[in-house]
Amino acid sequence: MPLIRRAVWRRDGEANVVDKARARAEEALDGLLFDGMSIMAGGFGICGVPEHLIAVIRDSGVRNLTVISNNCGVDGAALGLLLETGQVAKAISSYVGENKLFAEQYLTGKIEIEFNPQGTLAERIRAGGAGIPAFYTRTGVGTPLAKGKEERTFNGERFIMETGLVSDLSLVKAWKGDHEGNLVYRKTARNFNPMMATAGKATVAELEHLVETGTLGPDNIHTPGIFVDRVVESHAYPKRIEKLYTRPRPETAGAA
Amino acid sequence: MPLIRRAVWRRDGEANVVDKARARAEEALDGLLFDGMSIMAGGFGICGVPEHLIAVIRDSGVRNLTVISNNCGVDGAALGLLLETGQVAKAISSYVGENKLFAEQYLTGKIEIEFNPQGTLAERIRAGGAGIPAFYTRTGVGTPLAKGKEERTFNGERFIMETGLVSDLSLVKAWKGDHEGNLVYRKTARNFNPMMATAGKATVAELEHLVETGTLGPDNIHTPGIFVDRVVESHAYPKRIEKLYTRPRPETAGAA
Amino acid sequence: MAWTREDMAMRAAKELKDGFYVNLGIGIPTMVANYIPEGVNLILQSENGMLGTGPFPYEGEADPDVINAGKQTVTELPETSYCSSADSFGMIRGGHINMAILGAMQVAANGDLANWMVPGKMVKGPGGAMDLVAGVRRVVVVMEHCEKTGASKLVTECSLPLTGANVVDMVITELGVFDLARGTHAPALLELAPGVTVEEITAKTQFAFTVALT
Amino acid sequence: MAWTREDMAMRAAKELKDGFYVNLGIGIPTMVANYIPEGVNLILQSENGMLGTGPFPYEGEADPDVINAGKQTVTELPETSYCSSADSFGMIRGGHINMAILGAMQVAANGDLANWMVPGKMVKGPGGAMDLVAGVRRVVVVMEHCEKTGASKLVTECSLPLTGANVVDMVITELGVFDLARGTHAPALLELAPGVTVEEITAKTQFAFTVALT
Repeated sequence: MPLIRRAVWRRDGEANVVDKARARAEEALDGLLFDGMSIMAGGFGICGVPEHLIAVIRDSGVRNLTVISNNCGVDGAALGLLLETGQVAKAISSYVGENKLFAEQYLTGKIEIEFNPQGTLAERIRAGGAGIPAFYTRTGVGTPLAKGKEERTFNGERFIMETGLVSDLSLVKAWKGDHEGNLVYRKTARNFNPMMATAGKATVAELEHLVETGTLGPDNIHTPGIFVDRVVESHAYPKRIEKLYTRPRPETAGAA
Repeated sequence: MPLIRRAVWRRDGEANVVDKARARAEEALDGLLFDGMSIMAGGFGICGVPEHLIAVIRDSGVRNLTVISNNCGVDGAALGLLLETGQVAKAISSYVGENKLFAEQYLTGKIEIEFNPQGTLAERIRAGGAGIPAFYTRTGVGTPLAKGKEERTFNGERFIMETGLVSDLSLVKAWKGDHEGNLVYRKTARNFNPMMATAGKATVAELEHLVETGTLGPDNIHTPGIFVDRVVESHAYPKRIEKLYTRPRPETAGAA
Repeated sequence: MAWTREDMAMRAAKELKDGFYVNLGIGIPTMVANYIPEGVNLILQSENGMLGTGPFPYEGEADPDVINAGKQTVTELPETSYCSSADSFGMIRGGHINMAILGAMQVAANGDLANWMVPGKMVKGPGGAMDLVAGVRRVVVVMEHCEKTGASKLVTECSLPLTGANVVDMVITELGVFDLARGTHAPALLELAPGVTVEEITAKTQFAFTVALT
Repeated sequence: MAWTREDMAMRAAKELKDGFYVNLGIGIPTMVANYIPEGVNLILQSENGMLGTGPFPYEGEADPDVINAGKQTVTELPETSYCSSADSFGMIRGGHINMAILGAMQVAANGDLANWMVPGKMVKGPGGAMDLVAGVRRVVVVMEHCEKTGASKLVTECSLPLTGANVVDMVITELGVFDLARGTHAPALLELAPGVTVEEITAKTQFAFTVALT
């Protein structure tokens, strides 16, 4: 990937901006896809998923993928798209409850699943991005997911060792991003995206809004640009809701 | 400590606010200090240091302290205050270069120092707060700081094991905080404060500004209130600078 | 005569204490939020990265970016903050959450809990449940006493794959309340639902227990 | 005739490549920022939690909350972001920083580096140096060739406590430039400062090296 960045010191703050932004999702993934690769994709259910980038992967036809994602989306959306086309060989996930196709492919042996506890998965990805090859956790001790993992006692308590995870490519979904790749997520759409951004050999971010560099607020940036190679603004965001729950508005609209 | 929080679900967003705020630094530390305790204090040099809380500790006369802090401040400021009074028995730090008294007490055996690489110290504190008893890092491999630490190979590379750190009390310095204990740090005054907030059995935050709950912006909170037991607004903040470097303003005030 | 689902939620709510940070699982545990006692002020955590989870939105006001761990649309409160999944599970694993209330398929006398898979049948994955039972300071299970087949879910030893070993502090079913104390002592029956007898609950409970009705 | 400090900084700056994220140590390394070649766009990291470090402030405009890892007051740029020390060292340890340029007390033929203490004399602590040499992809040392006593700082084996083992890629002194390649091959002399001879640099260098002047 060409890495194009800014001059920052000599020019008294007046930097010559060069740009990580790409005009189309296809461009943002150009040259980054290959058979047998590992791909991390942010999202929790269908919230905070880089859906346009995933569609590009589907259309590319790249195969034999290992996908690392908390869920594999739902039938027909998010990573569910890549299940339909049979592009996924293995998934590292914590939960596949809302995806019949996933469960079916698993039970029939068409796809391998490595189940991780959700917090362990999140921490493994953070560790991978932060150069930590392994860490210990109490999560999963005494369960089938501890099988084959080293167990060790610290201060009289049992822990198991988990390893860091990295990917060939991380796809993240941000609310706003600038031309340097600084990212801000929105509400619970943050979820796995920040850690995945740090753990990709290449990281591409799909943005709802591409903004001018310098407008995000330096104290408010969730993912610094150093972790992001390319960004692309994706239009058409009629966001879907997986489980709409509401309550009736009170008759008397009082203090609420 | 009394933990007083808000009702959040039943009342349609109109919560009955109860308050982690204390009027004075002495109140904020009331009942939390004892001889032989461990104290984490945020800050890098004299930037982002909970100085008023440290002054309360000095005045309390509590002794035989283990302090965990990147630096031990400078002579006469920050944790330097506790060195002058001989209250510190041991320090876990990465750097004591700007503190003559510290170096002197160390060389004469009056104080024990456990040196940690700065990044290892930061990660040990994060691990402590996140329930991770130990992790592996390549930092320090082959150096004297690896002595006595387990070495292990992952993917052909050498790593050493480091353990998580917690404290009896963590003191952090924030720019803004609300009555629930949500905190926001300002610029490089953030440094070690966020991790230390998570690693204290009790955590007290010194604020430049106490603000109304609900005004910090839920996407911008650096330390969620769950980690903070008490907050106190400290007035009188003529911040000091350790090393003032400037450059002359250009004659022609052009594009800059 | 046994407790309804609402009664069970109400009973679980009595376990909540002022100042708690609490994680509620899906199903009956979610309903516990409707019965928080007066004077108990607490904050709900959703492990997908929301601290300070509010009620369901009014009709027409749902925000697709504001969901709880059950993927239900919820709302923000003044004290709400969002964080990454890594930071959220740092709260959980690090012992910062006071209580988790969750469902189960089986609970054993020694505090073992199974709720994430039925081999060969149901594969959903553990989600955040393994982290919650391992990291939260007090774990309360709310569940039906028996399976549809009639088999007791309060078992001598879990036959299903474990979610956590020695993790359950208390079990609340439609028939009563047991103190499991994470297996540090034998199960103790603390309460009976109205009209339920010790004989009836004994017949429907696989594990042995002491009776310590209060 | 040997290089001045400015010359050394200028020579080190030639190692910088377009798109790099770079950490600069205290002293001559800091001066490297003044000599970034035209067309090389990069971002400076300060390990205390600032990505996108700008120049010193104008007189009267220093912000006590904006300092670099040397505790000097600096300024913000449009692309600047701040983070915690844990996140900052995640960047470093995780291999996200392309180059570190730093000073040293001793550098050995095998790429070992010592710069954090002199037993019994100088105790400053490692600061971030151990993390930087262990985690950054390419490590360039800029230092005086000899101590004031005349002893070479380019040694067969470090006598001082190590900061890192097999970590140095290149050494630049006032006399010349060596490729150390982290000890994967013998040191190679790549360049000589004007007027410096191979004989002179050999006399002042403890370790053996090949001559590969370009």
